[in-house]
Amino acid sequence: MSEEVISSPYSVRTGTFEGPLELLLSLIEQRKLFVNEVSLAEVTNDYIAYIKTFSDTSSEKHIADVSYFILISATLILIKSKSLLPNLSLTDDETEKITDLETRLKLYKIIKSASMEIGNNFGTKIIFMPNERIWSEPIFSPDPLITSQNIGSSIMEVIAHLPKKAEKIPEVEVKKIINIDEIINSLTDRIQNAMNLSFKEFTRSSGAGNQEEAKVHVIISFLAMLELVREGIIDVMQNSSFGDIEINKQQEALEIRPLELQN
Amino acid sequence: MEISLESKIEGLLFYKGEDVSIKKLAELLKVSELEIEEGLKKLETSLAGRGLVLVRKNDSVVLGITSELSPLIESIRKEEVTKELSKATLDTLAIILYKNDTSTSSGVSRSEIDYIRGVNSSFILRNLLVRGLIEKITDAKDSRRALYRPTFETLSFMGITSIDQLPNYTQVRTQLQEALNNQTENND
Amino acid sequence: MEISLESKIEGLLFYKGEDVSIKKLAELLKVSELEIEEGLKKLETSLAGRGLVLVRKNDSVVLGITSELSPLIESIRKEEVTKELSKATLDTLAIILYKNDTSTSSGVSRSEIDYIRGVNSSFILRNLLVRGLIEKITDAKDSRRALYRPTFETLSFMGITSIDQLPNYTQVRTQLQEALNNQTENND
Repeated sequence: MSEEVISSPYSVRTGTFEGPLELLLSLIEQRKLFVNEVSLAEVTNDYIAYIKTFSDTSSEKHIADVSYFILISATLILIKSKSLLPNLSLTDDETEKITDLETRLKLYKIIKSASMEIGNNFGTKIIFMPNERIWSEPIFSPDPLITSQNIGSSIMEVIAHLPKKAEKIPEVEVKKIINIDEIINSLTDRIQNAMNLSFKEFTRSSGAGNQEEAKVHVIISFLAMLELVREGIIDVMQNSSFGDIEINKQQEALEIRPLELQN
Repeated sequence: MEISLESKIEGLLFYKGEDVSIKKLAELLKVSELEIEEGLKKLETSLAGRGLVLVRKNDSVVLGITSELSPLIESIRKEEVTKELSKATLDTLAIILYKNDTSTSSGVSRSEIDYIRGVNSSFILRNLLVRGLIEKITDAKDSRRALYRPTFETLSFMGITSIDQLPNYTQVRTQLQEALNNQTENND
Repeated sequence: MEISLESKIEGLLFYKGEDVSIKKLAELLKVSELEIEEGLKKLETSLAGRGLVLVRKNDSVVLGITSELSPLIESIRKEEVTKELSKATLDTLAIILYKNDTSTSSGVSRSEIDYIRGVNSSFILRNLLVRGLIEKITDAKDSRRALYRPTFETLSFMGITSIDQLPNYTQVRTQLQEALNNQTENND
């Protein structure tokens, strides 16, 4: 996986992607790859690098959609881990998630090209419908339903269904969730203090709040750990399936420095 | 394949739904008035026995429905104006009533109604027009824009002499206006 | 002489100026739905090469003006024609168009759309509804579930008279089905 360390030629521009699938498909297509596990593992780092830009910008659109990107990143990290740690065994649920992501990408790819065709044809040749018209003079034909009271309650219902301004997830929350650098640094610190550290212990001590947050935290911690493995700073061992992962500092790693994930 | 002149005239008249002068047809279709005359003759022939007829009035023509269908059309029309108003129709009427500005006697546009309701309202507006519950006027500020407002008869049917007698008038107007302001922001 | 059924249908659709369901046509013209189907086929034939076209979608039909007159009509229209759709809007519309089953009158649910797009589509769906490019119906199988399907407006903007005339319609539908089948196999 040496090509991942050098600066990626497949740079992604911030703000151009509507959703995680569009981003993923674009990363895969830039490399002229098919949609499968191998290509997904290959684009994981660029995907994460893109997500990281969310915490640097305060774009409202990003923040509203960040959770969708994070959800997909969890599956991507599974795929990536599988490719880095061949012994890693996955649960049925996890395998299904991977297959599901592949399917979604395939569906999205088909829709994407169909959508381009639609865009090319939309409005170029229109079958117009006739002008709105009534054929004879209107005859006033009221309905007993038209009373002040009914009209009043109708309008209240209309108002109840008015579009609300999009609710924003507070920016601080998002930053808290996706700050990968911070987690890497914290992991590095802990390795300096103890030669052995259990992954479960690590994620627990990092203090996550609710369950959802904890899940995301585990994902990101795991990702951070894989990054450190890649950098040759730590070794990981999983003694049994579903067992805890043991983290060891590599003897050769002389200096531990904060890592920049985005090369 | 280029379609024939009579087919072009037919399509154009169908779209317009109102009298169009022969001069205007010639201008729009970029042919001479004589050619239009010939086209109209062919159109008349091809319409024979069909559901539509070409009606000539002096120097104008209009596409109409054959008189043989009059009883049918009359019964459809009757059904249109007597059936109970749907909830969606009542909601639309309510928006037009509350958005109507008595002081400036302006109205509300279709796109504003659509935005407030969250769905397209064209068929509903047609039904309200047919029933004489609302009328269509041209926006004084923009002649291309049509506005809708309640008819005088609707107000008197409801027993109100001015719009602000509607329940929660001021409050409702403020809320509707806020929603429309949001729309403008979102479109930026 | 009694005029033919297809001429009656033509006159009726002309009067309405909006889509009418086959069921409604049968009711108004006092014939069976099967006879209406036959009448529509004959009408389609007699309209070939003419200024009007019959547009069909699910169980409804509407008369429109042939797309060959599109530039002309556009030039005389008062209202501007908005043709710009964002990338996200096009994706959403494509899902609704290609996943729509023409044989049944069902549609696509929001969760199916979100699943393929990977993001929440409610804002885009609302915009499409307001623009009249999609409509919301209730799932016949589950009344709490809303389904979305294309409107006549969408067909008309694409210049087609039925959904299966969409670019690569059959091919895209097959591909979508295959992608879904693969998943089921893998999970077995």
